[in-house]
Amino acid sequence: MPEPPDPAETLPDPAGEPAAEADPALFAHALRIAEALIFASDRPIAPARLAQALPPGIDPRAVVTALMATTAGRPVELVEVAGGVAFRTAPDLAPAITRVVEVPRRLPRVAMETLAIIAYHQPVTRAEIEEIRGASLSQSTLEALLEMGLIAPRGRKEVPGRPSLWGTTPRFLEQFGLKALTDLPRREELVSEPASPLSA
Amino acid sequence: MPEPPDPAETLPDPAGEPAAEADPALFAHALRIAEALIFASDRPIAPARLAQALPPGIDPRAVVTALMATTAGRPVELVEVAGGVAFRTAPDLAPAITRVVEVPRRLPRVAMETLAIIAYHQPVTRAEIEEIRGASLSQSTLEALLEMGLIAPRGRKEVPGRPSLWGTTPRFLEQFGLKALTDLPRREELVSEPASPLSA
Amino acid sequence: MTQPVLHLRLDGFEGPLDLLLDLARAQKVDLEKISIIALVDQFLAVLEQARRVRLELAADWLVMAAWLAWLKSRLLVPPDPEEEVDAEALASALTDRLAELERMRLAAAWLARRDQLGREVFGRGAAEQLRVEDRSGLHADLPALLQAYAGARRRALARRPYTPKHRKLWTVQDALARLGRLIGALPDWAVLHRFLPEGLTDPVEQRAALASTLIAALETARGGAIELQQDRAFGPILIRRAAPTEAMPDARAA
Repeated sequence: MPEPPDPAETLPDPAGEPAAEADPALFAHALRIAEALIFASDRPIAPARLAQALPPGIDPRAVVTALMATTAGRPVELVEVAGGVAFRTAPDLAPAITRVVEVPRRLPRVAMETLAIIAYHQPVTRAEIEEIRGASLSQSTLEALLEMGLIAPRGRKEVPGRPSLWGTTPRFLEQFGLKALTDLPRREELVSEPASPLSA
Repeated sequence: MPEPPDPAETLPDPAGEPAAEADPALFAHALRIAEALIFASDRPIAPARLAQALPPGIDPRAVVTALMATTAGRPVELVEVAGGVAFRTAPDLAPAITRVVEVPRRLPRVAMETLAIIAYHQPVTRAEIEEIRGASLSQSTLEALLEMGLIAPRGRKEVPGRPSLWGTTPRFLEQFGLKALTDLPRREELVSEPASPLSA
Repeated sequence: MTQPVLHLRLDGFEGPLDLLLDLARAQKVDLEKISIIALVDQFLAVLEQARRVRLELAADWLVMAAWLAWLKSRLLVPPDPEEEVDAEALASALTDRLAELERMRLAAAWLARRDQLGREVFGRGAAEQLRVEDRSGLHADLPALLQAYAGARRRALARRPYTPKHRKLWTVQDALARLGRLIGALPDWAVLHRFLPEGLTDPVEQRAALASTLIAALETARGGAIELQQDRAFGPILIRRAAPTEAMPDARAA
């Protein structure tokens, strides 16, 4: 006994006629159009937009349902996304087709200078870094260096406030291709400091 | 009697081993990867990029051949274009698609002629294009071709004034569905064509 | 009534070569076999008619007309062996130009007949991002680190002369008071540096404090409250509370 058509299915039919069995050849053609259109569109295709391209009398939702069934499990599947349907490559293939591109970050100047001062003056407090750079230092710069594993706390200085002392890490040596901190050129080779033997 | 493999077919095998039958499951997986990779991109995929994504030991050309065979006649077909492969909608579906997807305007005759001259005479200066056409070329025509990505500067000609040289781009090949510039008809073939296009 | 039509037609041509090609086609023969003389006559006739409609004509049309008239005259007279330019060669160069323009027209038409991307065939409209950016790496090398250090120091030092800093110098009185306070808790020899005030980072202030502390220590030692010891020149200066019960060989040395 044929079931009565689902009223919800017939709603989008512009002519309002009952959802008669579509001509199979016409439906196959509609499937072809839908596949090509969804492929070519730069955004998800909503049923209303799909209907514009389909032959009259074809229910776009029936076409979408059929297309979803045929592409399920295929390398490219029809999926519902915000605003309609779109083709997406199967998630299991992502590792094979994506290419990881290394985009190394560049350290901002303040961070680079802070790192260099820590390397040469460690263990050193934030106040001392500020003194050496002659400029104030934001906590976020230290935190960024800490997060990248280039510096680590080295206890606290026994002065009022007990500020943290900072030093470089093995990761720092690795990043700059150093075997040991003693591989760093001497400070005097880099910059001629005014005579201050006490600070040596 | 099985025929010996065509030597031309086996040549590109990087390992130089005989074109052994690949493991069918592995080959099927390679087909899935290739389909997803080519489908995901809006630009043609070069053989080298395809080979990167495929499991080792799989000949990318065998995969492309198989994929072309399975997608031939489908609404979205695999085609060779601009030195790679890409999926393209079947031309017979264009009328339905263009009801929904916006289509750019056709290039005016002047732009098409200029493009043809650049394609056949590249690298070529603007003055040389004007010489061939026997008419001055407006800057807007060159700019339109440039904006569409069909032409690109190819250095400068070492003559007084050092004018820019122009050539076509991979995008040009894509636009007209050409595998390479050698797909353009040879000059002799152009003249032997029917006389109808004179009025074009 | 034909004149305005002609006027409009001339405007429709893209330069003299365009018109010449059109006239050559009208001869309905292979471009290689066209009659240049007939072509010149037709071109001049068209131009003459156009000039009757309006006197001004673009310069390139007139240049072409003059050149063609000259070419025709050379073609009509028997070839002169003394002549530098060969009229036949010029005529064939013109034919070649027309043939090339014709070929480029055909090439443009060939391109125009092809299925074009975005018109007759379509590619993937919404490409998927296949690039995953790994930003965990760091772009920094040793030269950059050293440059940063040198740059920071140079700037800090350069700034100094312009912003003379108020120095709070550690006086001998300050040092005497501090020494007196700390000496009581001193169990054994301790280096003089330990008696410097804390928190001094400025090298000059550190040096001044060291000097005043040394003077204070000498003063206190003279009073007999402490002993001082230095094993060698520029060696560390040691301090301890005076122990009257002990023999003091070191005191002599100091």
